[in-house]
Amino acid sequence: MTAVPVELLHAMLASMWRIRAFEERSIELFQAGELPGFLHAQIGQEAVCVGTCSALNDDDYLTSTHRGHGDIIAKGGRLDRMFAELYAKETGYCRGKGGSMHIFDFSLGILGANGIVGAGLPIATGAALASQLRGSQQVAVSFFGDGATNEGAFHEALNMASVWKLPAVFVCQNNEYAESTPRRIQQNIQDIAARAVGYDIPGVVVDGMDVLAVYEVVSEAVARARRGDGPTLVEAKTYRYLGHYVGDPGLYRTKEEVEEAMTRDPLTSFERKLTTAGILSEEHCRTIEAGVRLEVEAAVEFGRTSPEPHESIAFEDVYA
Amino acid sequence: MTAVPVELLHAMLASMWRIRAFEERSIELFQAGELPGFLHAQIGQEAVCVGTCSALNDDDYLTSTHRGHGDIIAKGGRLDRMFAELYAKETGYCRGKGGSMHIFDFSLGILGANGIVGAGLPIATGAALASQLRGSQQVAVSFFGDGATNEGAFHEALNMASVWKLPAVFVCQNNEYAESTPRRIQQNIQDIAARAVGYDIPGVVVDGMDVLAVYEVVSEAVARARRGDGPTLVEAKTYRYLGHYVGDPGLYRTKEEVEEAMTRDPLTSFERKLTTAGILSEEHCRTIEAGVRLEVEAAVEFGRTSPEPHESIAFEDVYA
Amino acid sequence: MPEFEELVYREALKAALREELARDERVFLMGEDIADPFGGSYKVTLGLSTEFGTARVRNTPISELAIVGAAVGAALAGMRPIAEIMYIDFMTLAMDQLVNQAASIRYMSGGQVKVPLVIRTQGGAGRSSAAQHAKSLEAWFCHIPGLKVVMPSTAADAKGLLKASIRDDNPVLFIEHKLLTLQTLKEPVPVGEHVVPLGVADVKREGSDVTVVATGRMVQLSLEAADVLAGEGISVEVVDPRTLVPLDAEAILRSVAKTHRAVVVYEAFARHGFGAEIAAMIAEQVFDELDAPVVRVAGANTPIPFAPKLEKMVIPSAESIAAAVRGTLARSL
Amino acid sequence: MPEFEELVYREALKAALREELARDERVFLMGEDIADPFGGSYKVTLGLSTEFGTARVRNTPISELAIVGAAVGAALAGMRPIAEIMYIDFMTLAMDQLVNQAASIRYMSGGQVKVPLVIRTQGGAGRSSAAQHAKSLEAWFCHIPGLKVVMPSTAADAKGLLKASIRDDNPVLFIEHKLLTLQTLKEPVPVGEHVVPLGVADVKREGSDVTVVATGRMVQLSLEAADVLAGEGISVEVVDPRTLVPLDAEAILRSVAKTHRAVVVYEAFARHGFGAEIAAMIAEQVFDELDAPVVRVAGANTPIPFAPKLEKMVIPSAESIAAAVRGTLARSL
Ligand SMILES: Cc1ncc(C[n+]2csc(CCOP(=O)(O)OP(=O)(O)O)c2C)c(N)n1
Ligand SMILES: Cc1ncc(C[n+]2csc(CCOP(=O)(O)OP(=O)(O)O)c2C)c(N)n1
Ligand SMILES: [Mg+2]
Ligand SMILES: [Mg+2]
Repeated sequence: MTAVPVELLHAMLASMWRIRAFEERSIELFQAGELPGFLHAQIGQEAVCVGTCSALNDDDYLTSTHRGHGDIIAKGGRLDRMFAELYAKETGYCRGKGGSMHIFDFSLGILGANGIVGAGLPIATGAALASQLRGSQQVAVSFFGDGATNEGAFHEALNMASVWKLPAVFVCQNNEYAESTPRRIQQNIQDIAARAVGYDIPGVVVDGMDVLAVYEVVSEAVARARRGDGPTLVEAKTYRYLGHYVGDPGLYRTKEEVEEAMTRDPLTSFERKLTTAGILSEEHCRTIEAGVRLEVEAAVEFGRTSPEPHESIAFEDVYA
Repeated sequence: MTAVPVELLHAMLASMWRIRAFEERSIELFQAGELPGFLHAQIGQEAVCVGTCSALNDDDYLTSTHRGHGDIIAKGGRLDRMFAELYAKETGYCRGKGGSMHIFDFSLGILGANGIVGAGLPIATGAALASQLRGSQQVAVSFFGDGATNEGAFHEALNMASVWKLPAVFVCQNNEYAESTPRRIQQNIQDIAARAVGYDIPGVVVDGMDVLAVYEVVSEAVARARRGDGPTLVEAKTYRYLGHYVGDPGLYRTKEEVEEAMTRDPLTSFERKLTTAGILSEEHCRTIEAGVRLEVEAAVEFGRTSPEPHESIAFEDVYA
Repeated sequence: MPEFEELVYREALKAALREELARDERVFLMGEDIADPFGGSYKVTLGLSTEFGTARVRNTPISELAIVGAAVGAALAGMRPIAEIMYIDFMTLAMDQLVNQAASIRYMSGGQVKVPLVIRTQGGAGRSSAAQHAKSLEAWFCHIPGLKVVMPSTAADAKGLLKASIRDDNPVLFIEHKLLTLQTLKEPVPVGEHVVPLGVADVKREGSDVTVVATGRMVQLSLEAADVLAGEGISVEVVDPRTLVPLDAEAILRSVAKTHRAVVVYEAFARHGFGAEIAAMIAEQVFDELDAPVVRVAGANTPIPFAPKLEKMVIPSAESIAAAVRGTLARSL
Repeated sequence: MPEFEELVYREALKAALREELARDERVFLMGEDIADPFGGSYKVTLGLSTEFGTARVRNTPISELAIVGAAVGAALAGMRPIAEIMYIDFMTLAMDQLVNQAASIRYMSGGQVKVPLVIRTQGGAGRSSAAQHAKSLEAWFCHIPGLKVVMPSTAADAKGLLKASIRDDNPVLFIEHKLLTLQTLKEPVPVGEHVVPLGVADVKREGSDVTVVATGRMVQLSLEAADVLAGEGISVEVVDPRTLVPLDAEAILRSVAKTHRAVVVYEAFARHGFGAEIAAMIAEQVFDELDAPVVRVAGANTPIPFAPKLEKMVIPSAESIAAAVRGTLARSL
């Protein structure tokens, strides 16, 4: 922790709170019937989002998933345009045409959340290839879940990135479930990181509830990628606190299991570390949280009050 | 070798010669313009075909590939119906509708050669699932090449077979090339068998030029599968003597490399072993070879003189 | 006379699955999250894994290609698998196994074998699920020889067609519309043995002025439109092919020969969608019977947008169907 | 006046690739076995990796999904990738990346980005390559908004359309027919800059009695048929759309308005094939101009068989096209 600049530690904490607060509010709004479509909340996984993206430059590339609000926020996504998108408004990132599962911000290298499990990995591989061909030193990170590691796309992308030594980092947010299905019903392996062996690339397990551990591991992988030494598979062990989607009662797991995970809450534990080390006071932490909640509220307001897209927008942007 | 019954050793040698002779004749006929379509010869890989299939029962399942004549012959495929198929004749296995890449014999559990690289693996997985559901003790073997291990289908099939502990054996005929592309340009790993780690199943490397070694390894994998202990990935290191297809000059590899592989010829070395051990005389070996060549000749004749399919056959068998 | 029970569409599907699981031990189900307590994304299979066990009603890894591939292999090995692909958009990951394998094996093998399998999937828009969860891709599958394609529009058809699909000896793609599956309207469904043969269209409403050929959820919208139009003195006949392949062309042509005007309604992208074949077929077969060109009402040629307001713009509605009917009647030769 | 050189179809494709590689450093090629000394299954890329290096002309693992996916990612990151999928039948493995991703991203992102990529692939029957290496699946791609679909029938078009496709800012599926690619006939092709805009049909032969709309290799067969028919006093106009999406509907309708009869020729499975849309469109748009129903000549609704004798039965021929033309002319209203 000592190696990490204090401002970055502050920024990390703020970013984690930003995600938490964004998700909490979006769930409330969804339950109040204000947001159409589906919502997959990333609460519990904030440390992976922030630890990873803190290791990236603005022009590095990112692909995300159906459960991607946190990923996008951590990469710098604007809350107002995100909420506006969730509200299906014209001011949203996608003018209301994408929704929660399809947020893009190409100005931040965010090549999309994705509704297709596993689809982001080959796309990140291609972005890494572009960087390599240009010699532009950009790294491409792909986030995906444990369930995604059973898709053919995972395999093909890792193999291709490996054989071409592409500047890619594959970060698995292993929350132990794919929808209702526990991981042991989807795969036999103890650690997903073990799959790296099949591509002769490093595979690292990291505590996904510990933002600094994630930051360290991903920083190393990013450095390796920028050096031209190829991709890394990072498995961040984490947990999703809530149902698969907002509205899923989560009958497939026990209350005890969920509560146990919550005792390892990534925000609480990070704050404890920071206060214990005397880097931030408890009060400062609360100020950060409160500031972020205001920010979120303003973003909600922006979304809520923005205009609906004009009907003609439905027919635009099919072809360039 | 001492554990293997003498009749089986004889049968193995005959089967290997049957494949070699079949392929040699089919190449001649193709070059003479007698056979339409494409031809992918399996010469050099006979030990894998025969070592594997000798470990199987008649009612075990098999999926094969575009380079599958040897696989099918080793499983008991009839040479006459195979040649008739290559000749596109009505008496062929598929009434002339399949050709070299699509030979099936459901009576022998042969669920098809396949023109789609990697497609046989999920099909074998499904056959193994059928066996498990019925408790019928049948094992499903899937043959595929080194190139196929980079397809998503490979990954999904192995994972599924692993998590369901299916009675399947995945046998990679690693001949180090996919068409013109050497393996090091397709994947970084030393041994394909290492990919087994990603599914927590055994991964075994075996000398694919040694029929007895293959037989032993596959027998163990089959026993494991029948016991209900799940699948195995077997990597048989072998070599294809000829071009990717008949007509490919093979400019992508050196004469020396090919000649080196030929010094490890699976038939020559097996015969040497058998004669050295006093199990077969050199003369007996020649008798076996000569017998098989006669058999092949009769099959060619059958194919050549069989009737062409009636035009109406083009419109049959679309639906059951 | 069969006995009837009141079921929603989803329950009718489940009744078919339950009855066929009980009837034939070769039948089994696999798919993502179909087992209890989740019981499938749209809850169609809820309760079945508890009743029949997780060997026969099993959750799979997220591996669409292997799911369909395993169904092919199991079918070749003598079983009668029913695989669920959660959204038809995900069929894009499994096309090789369905098209190059399932649909082709019987033919390629010279008729040696049958490939009895059902892929149940769910399609259609209307829930703000956006471009990757709302397509109607039935035309792709209709194009492929060796496949059958089924799209039930009512609870009774859902049950009867699913039972027929499971008993069919060919690969069948069975498409459930998400809004129908979520529907809470109960409809009378025959109890027990109720098999609707594949390849037989159903005239969902008789009429004399114009034939509307509609599939899936579009049948309901067309019936709504027909109600409105009846108030205007226009008599609409609504023909529901029910199975797109095999197609009951005769039923469609018979109706057009009666009404002399046809409107084809489908939710998919208009261009190269299901209705293109139907319109072409009508114009080719009964050209001389037509008093006006065959008109198509279909989805727009755009991906499906997220915003409910925009989504409405790109799929047909009862209003747009009614307008098309009025348009074709206004047309004189 | 442009200068011309005599090239076979394959060489014309290569000329386009070479010129675009030289012109724009964002352009690169990837695919299975496209690099030297193999130079691609159909030798289209032979020499290019030697000329431009294996970074820009690279062999891939056998991973169709990742090939197309990597093309998408590279395009989003500012490159202009050209990926080769060896046979169109193998596109079944990459449909998600092409359809749910490449075709949809611009729309889903609210127009934030362009996805400039070309997938070159090869389709069609005629070489006894059987059911998994000989399909004509263009209709699938035409159905998907956001994709463009190109099928060149001559060497000059091959070059000009490929250059236009590479310069286009959208995902383009570029389909080369295997028999055209293997053709040894040299045709005059403009040297250097020769760009045929996407969306402009070409009248390959003028005529007055009947319009034949044909794509890809079917254009050649239609021209052969037209020659034969000319001897019988029948004047055939052959319209080659060249790009299926965007479609130059106007050119087709203009021709039909002149001849009053139309035959649509395509090699794919007849049912729900390309010609269904064309026939429906003609019958919808210029119904009153038609003196006879639009007729389709297409592949049979069967997988492609291996035996040359059988394969011939399931794809159109100059004879079957000529017969259809005669048939439509024999028809009186
Ligand atoms: C290709 C595909 N298959 C299935 C789905 C349906 N689905 C959405 S999320 C999900 C589970 C994903 O699990 P995981 O990768 O672990 O991500 P998590 O939801 O846990 O973040 C599934 C099966 C999908 N969207 N795409
Ligand atoms: C899905 C798919 N991609 C590409 C091809 C073209 N192709 C045929 S064989 C082959 C190489 C296969 O290599 P490998 O698996 O090592 O088998 P081998 O030919 O060496 O026996 C390729 C690329 C194909 N048939 N199917
Ligand atoms: Mg998960
Ligand atoms: Mg090989």
